[in-house]
Amino acid sequence: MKLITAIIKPFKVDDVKDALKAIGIQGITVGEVRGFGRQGGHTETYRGAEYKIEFVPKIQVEIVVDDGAADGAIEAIKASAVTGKIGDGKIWVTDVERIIRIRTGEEGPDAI
Amino acid sequence: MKLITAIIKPFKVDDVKDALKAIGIQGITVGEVRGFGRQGGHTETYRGAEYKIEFVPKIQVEIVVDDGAADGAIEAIKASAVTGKIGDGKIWVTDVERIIRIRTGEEGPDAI
Amino acid sequence: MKLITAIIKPFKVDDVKDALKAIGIQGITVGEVRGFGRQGGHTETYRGAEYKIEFVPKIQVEIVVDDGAADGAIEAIKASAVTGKIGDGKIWVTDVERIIRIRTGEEGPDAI
Amino acid sequence: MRTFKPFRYAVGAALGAALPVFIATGSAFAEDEPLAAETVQAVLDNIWVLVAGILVFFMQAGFALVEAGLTRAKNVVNIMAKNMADALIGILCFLAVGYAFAFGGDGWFIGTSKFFLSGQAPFDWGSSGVLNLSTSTFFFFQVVFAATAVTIASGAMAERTKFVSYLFFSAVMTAVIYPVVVHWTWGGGLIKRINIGDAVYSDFAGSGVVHLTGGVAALVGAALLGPRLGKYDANGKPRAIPGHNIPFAVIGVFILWLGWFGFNAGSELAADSLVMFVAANTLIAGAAGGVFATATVWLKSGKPDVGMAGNGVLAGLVGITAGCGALNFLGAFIAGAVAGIIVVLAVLFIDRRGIDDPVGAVSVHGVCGLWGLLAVGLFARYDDAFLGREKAGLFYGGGFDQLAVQALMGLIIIAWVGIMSLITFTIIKKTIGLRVTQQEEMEGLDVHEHGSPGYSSELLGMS
Amino acid sequence: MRTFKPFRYAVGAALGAALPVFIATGSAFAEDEPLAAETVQAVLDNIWVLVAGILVFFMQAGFALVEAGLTRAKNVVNIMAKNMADALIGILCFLAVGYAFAFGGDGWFIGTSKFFLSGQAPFDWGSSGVLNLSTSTFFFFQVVFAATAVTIASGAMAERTKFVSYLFFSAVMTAVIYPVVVHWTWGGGLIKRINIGDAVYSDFAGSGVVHLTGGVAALVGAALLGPRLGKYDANGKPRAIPGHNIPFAVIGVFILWLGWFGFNAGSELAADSLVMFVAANTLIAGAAGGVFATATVWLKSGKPDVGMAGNGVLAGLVGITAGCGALNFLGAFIAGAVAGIIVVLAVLFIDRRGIDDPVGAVSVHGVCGLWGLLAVGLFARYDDAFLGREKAGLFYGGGFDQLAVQALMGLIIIAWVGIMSLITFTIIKKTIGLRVTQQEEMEGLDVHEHGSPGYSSELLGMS
Amino acid sequence: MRTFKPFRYAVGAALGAALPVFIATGSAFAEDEPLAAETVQAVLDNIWVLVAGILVFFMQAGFALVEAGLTRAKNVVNIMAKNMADALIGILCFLAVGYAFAFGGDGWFIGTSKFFLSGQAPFDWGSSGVLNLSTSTFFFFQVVFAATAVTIASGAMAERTKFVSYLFFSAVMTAVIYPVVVHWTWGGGLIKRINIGDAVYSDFAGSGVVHLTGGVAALVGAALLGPRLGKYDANGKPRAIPGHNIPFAVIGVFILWLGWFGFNAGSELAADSLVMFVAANTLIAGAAGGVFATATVWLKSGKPDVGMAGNGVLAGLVGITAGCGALNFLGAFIAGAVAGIIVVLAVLFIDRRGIDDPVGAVSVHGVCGLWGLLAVGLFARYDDAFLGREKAGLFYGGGFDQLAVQALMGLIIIAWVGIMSLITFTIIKKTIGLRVTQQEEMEGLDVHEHGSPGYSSELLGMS
Ligand SMILES: Nc1ncnc2c1ncn2[C@@H]1O[C@H](COP(=O)(O)OP(=O)(O)O)[C@@H](O)[C@H]1O
Ligand SMILES: Nc1ncnc2c1ncn2[C@@H]1O[C@H](COP(=O)(O)OP(=O)(O)O)[C@@H](O)[C@H]1O
Ligand SMILES: Nc1ncnc2c1ncn2[C@@H]1O[C@H](COP(=O)(O)OP(=O)(O)O)[C@@H](O)[C@H]1O
Repeated sequence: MKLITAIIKPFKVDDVKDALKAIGIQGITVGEVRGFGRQGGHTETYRGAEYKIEFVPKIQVEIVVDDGAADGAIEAIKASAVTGKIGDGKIWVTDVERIIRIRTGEEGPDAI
Repeated sequence: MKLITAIIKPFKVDDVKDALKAIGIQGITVGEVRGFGRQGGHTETYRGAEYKIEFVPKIQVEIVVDDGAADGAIEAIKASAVTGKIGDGKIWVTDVERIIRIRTGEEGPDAI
Repeated sequence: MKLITAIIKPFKVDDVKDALKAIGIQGITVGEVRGFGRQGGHTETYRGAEYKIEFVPKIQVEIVVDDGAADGAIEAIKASAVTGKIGDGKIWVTDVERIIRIRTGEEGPDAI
Repeated sequence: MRTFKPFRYAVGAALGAALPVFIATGSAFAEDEPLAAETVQAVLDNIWVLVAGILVFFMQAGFALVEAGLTRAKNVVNIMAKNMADALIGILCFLAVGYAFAFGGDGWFIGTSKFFLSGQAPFDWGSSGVLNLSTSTFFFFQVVFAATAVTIASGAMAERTKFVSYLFFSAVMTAVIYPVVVHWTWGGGLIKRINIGDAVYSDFAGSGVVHLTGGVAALVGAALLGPRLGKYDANGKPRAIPGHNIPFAVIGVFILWLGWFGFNAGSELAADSLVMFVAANTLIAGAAGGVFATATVWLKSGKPDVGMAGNGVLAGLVGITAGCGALNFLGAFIAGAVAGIIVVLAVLFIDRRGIDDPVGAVSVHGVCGLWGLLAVGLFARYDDAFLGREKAGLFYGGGFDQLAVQALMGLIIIAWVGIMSLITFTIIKKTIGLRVTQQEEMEGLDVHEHGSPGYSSELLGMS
Repeated sequence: MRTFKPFRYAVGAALGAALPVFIATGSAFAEDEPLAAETVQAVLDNIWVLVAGILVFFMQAGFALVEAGLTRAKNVVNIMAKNMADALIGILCFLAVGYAFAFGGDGWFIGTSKFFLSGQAPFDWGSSGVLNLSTSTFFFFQVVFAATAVTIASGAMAERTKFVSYLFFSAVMTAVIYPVVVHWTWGGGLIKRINIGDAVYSDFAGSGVVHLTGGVAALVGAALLGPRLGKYDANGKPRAIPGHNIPFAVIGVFILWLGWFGFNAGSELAADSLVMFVAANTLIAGAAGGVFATATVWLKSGKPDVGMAGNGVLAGLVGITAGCGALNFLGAFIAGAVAGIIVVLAVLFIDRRGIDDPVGAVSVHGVCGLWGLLAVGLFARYDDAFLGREKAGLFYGGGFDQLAVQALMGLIIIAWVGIMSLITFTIIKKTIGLRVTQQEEMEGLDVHEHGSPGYSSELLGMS
Repeated sequence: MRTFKPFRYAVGAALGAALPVFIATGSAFAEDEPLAAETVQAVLDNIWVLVAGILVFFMQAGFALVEAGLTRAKNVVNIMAKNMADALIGILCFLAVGYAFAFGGDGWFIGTSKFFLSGQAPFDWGSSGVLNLSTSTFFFFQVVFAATAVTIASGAMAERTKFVSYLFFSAVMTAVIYPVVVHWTWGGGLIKRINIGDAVYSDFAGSGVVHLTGGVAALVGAALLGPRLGKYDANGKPRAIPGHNIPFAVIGVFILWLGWFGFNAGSELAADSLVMFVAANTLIAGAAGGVFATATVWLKSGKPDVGMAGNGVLAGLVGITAGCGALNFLGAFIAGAVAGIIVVLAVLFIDRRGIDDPVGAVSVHGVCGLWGLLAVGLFARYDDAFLGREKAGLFYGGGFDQLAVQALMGLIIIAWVGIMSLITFTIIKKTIGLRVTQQEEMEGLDVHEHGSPGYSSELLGMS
């Protein structure tokens, strides 16, 4: 099984969720993060003084999927999260050795 | 070493922490996330209009443990986080290649 | 490629970011977490009653780097995040199988 | 009565002479002459109207909180800035020309003197030409009303209007649009030419003058702007965009209610026995509005939404504003209760019609403002609202005359404010533009328009 | 004095006739007759009491903020909704029957006339039967007191009470329980039959009538409900459940203090020289309460808890409420200081006894309300609180009579309110239920009872 | 007029005797004697000044919100605690000795009687020695001013001052430093000895007495403390530390403005025709300040910062405080507008000079307080501020005398407050220490100084 982690633009979260649902992904975990990257930050002003915000808000999406489903999920995220503008984010994949559903104790693909 | 990631119900966080402490786990990192899964969301109303909340609040627990301690930790989380109701969450395990304690520079099991 | 995860003290986040930038790391994702560890928590009082806070605020830093850049990144984090006091945090490394830049679809080291 | 501060005596002595008192006030009197009770009454009239005006002023904080509470965190600075700026601009514009247009003479359409309050003795009792009120007192009370009228629109136009465009609108509103409506009613304009049979139009504290006016401008503004991004789904079905801070909204409602006691009871423009009666009516109608709105939304959606309950309180208050002197306690209860029901239905209706009004301003002020005017025609019992006769309401045997004249004037206000707002907003749209860019709207107006967010978290906010 | 709005003149002219003024007010006078100073005084009395009542009304916002601040974010809508709803219901119930039970005649137990204010001339000075106050004025002042009394319980019962059950309780409280206590004291009931020696029970502004009454109901409610989930650990040791917004709590305290000047100084029911003295006492006692509570909690826990400091201010205010006219500045200081110490000890004591009172309402209003009654018996110096004699306090040589009658009446109030609350809450418990389900409590009352959370984050809140 | 509560009649009857009325008030009169209009005027004077004082009291909440909003979440409890504690301490210290130092006789330097208000008849009209005000009224009004003066420094010293040290400073400020300045101006001290030509120093409501005093103390405190950690980068360039809650700051500004109507208009210490004029001036100057500050910051930084707009409003208010009776509407507009510009420049200047004033207190109160004094010298038109002559301002042909005496007294205040603050803070620094530890500052004063955070999240907050 694979853990797919995607860093996306916040306003894309619904699109990504819908795209993943559409291909049958049944579980998603998301969190608020902040990212620093090529997009750079932006300048804000407060009481007449400028300051730089380097970390911009992003959403981190995590899904564990069966090996065979990984490519489809990645494509779905790519397609739904892309705007073509800098800062669209990354997807990375790591290997998952075990997965357990707490409620039932099921393990492996059944637990996803 | 293994990284054990658990997605649990928020009000279970103290129980899980106590269970992990009880078996000798000395470090835990937790974060607020939101999850979408079989549990589904729920309907809220605002100013007389309904809307659907699909992401429900969850806590993400991360612990890095020595290979030998992984099973015990998983059992402890399972036992303490379960309610038997849908939405209890998942536990997944990935392999950790290195771990370092920043303070001392120690590496490997000593750093956990 | 490697995913380097560091749990650091909140006020160290700017130092770590600067250190990573200095060695050419171009992307960082950070999130707010809370940690429990050797540092222990502290006692607070509210309306005259004491209670214990076991989870202290931490920042989780995640960077995906090319295999060759991992050691340098780890050193940079270690050097910039250390205070020598208990609670400085951990760094752990996991293997990343794929990484994709959403904007362009680039894969692998180019996508970092 | 001239007064001295303590050191004054000493100063006088030090300088070796009793310093003459230069300023002549209406109530000035020589020390030997006994003070007339009429003079004390004049002081009391002015003090009360000032205190009432101070309460009305505080409604600015109430509007700011209600609007902030019912919108999103990323636009909270913008909402606050608009609520502050429209007050600032409103005060200065009304001082410069608005007061003159409203009270400078009795042509049917518009006043033409007293610009910049020029030539108005600021101190003397009665110098405003209105009862015992001095120019200062009357100006103070009227200018805080103007600030209230303009601020109504900011809620309906929240989360997508360009800041500078809103400022421009605020200036036009307080300089021209609103003052003309005031002139027609309280300034002695149109009202004198419009009567149906015996019935003279009556709007004691401004259901029409202030609230209908503000509500119509709000409607035009919201319609021209279009809905917020994401407010309607692909099928045009409205989606809820929950407000970010409900406690703010509720505290805002309490502050507005507080201010409303000044708004309504101060509109007597004197300290007499009607004042307390008006305050009691204001209390009763607000309570009835809140209870009936809660019940209505509870029945319709299964939940007692507290934001809607707050809207109901405000609706009840708007509903009694015209008739707060003319209706008895029962009438106040009914006017408030009906307003509470109306507001919920109106919010849901307007939402479905594609007009995006985040805080319900059109429903509360516009729809219930009109209802308030009509309520006088239906339930007027007393002649405390300058109706010219007792029992003018339909249900008290007064026939349809009063109702008709109320409706007529309501329509005239709607037409005037509607057309003028349309012109103003259209000019803005064609020139500087009315709406922020899509990116600004998505990322929030706070950072883009005002430089930084309303809620900064230290952790990752700085570098 | 009848007043005209500006256009009025014009209207009269336009209609070709001076319109007769229909309404007869106590202060009406023909234009030729000189105005009597007594009439102006009557106007002033009513204006002052109205202004004081408006300040008391604003205490609703203060209670809402204090209670919201000291509880958790997931229940903030519920707290706000309860604070708004009990005011709305309280106003209507007190209008319907509460006022009648309180002031409708002088039977020893309960009033029996004036339901719905029927037959009461709303305008005339003195028409309420109380000094110069018109029915409108007196009703206004009394009804905002009723809204205050009922809202006290909401804090103690926070975070676990069913909304509809709380509404039911609010209705009973403002319709029956509270009005009867008012009748006994200010309505001329029991008070006339109970005197010990020369000593007549005295409760100037309601340490007993309002605060003890509210506090006892709060205690019964909190006890019957049981503690919040997680409030006590397995060994029954109390655990801290920190409030989610301390600034709210502190601002709430300031608003309450503001309102208290109306509460205490308005209770003179006239504009005279006692009013300012009462206000000064209110200021001093609040300050003393805050300082001594801060010191006490600092000594006991090592930290100057600001929520407790706020409780101390409120305790000081409750402690001076009965004696604000009878105690001199020194007495006010002592009454406040002692209340500040008491409240901290009481909060800790009640917490340990298994009664979960999230905001300290029982300690502030109940315990210190009783203390306020006793303080009159100890320190009464002046006869401004209708004691019938100067120096009635024990420490001024007045002996034990006053202290005894204060204690006696305190016990009677405790008994009455305790029993009535017990009956009311028990009926609710057996029928609709008093407490939300465990799931609702854990996930928060906001979403479950009111439909949506108090603080919505846009990011992940919508779909 | 003695008043009775309703039951009073009955009690009298029950006891078989009309109870004598013991308390003698200035306005007491036998029932048969007709009431003099002068008496009613005295009541009205006192009622108005009390109401004004109540508004001033409420400024505490405004200061707390502005300061909390412009600082960080981790220190919000501390800010709230300081704002509450300095009011509590201020009230008690001013009661004990401050009032005496300010008003206890007319030595040039300091008052020496009336400690603890001893020997002062609390009720009688005029018993304060100031016009018709009773001791209670005058004390009330003065003590809330003292609480205002002390609270100014808390903002400039925010986020790094030890709580106990701040308490100590508050006591010295309200017991000695501030009362002496009051004595010099309103207490009849220095002011009588300092005049240039005809010109007598004039500070109607306290641009100098309150705001300059508070601002100078704030400056000394902020300078001695040093900047917050991270406020300046390695090169000494200031870095922005954004406030955590902008809506708090804006609502705070509205509350302060509300209170300012009491502050300025109440300073007439009587109910007469100047009161409303002063209120109108206060409205105009605040609006002008806000508009011009917004424009200035917009031009300088490209964004209409709303916190700065709020500072501008406050600057305008401070700028008109001395001249609110002497300047006409145009003068008020100019005084406010100039203050609005000054405050923005001053904030940026002070920031660059290494003085870290998180909320701009030095600029708003100190710099614009001085400006307010000078504005009288420039624009004084009327003699309502006890100037001794009309048209004293330079621009009205009054020459330089008035300007010179204003500047002179401004310098004296700066010297006195500067030196005294320096001594006080230095003693504190050498003994208990002025600043928290680096760790406490980084982790927040809330947990370290007060025990727990201002915003608790349930999720991970408890164990
Ligand atoms: N090497 C990396 N490791 C971890 N997160 C990264 C990395 N590079 C980028 N990110 C995350 O992805 C986000 C977008 O990256 P950015 O470089 O700004 O744009 P793009 O992906 O379009 O090139 C960043 O804000 C950061 O959160
Ligand atoms: N495939 C998945 N990948 C990542 N997170 C998941 C996945 N499936 C479930 N989750 C997380 O676990 C939570 C519980 O899952 P859910 O399907 O609702 O219940 P259960 O685990 O009892 O079947 C979800 O809210 C989500 O946060
Ligand atoms: N085994 C672990 N797994 C996950 N996170 C850990 C682990 N051990 C420590 N941490 C994280 O690192 C933080 C610091 O660890 P701690 O033991 O307090 O200090 P130190 O790293 O200096 O020994 C903890 O608060 C926690 O967030």
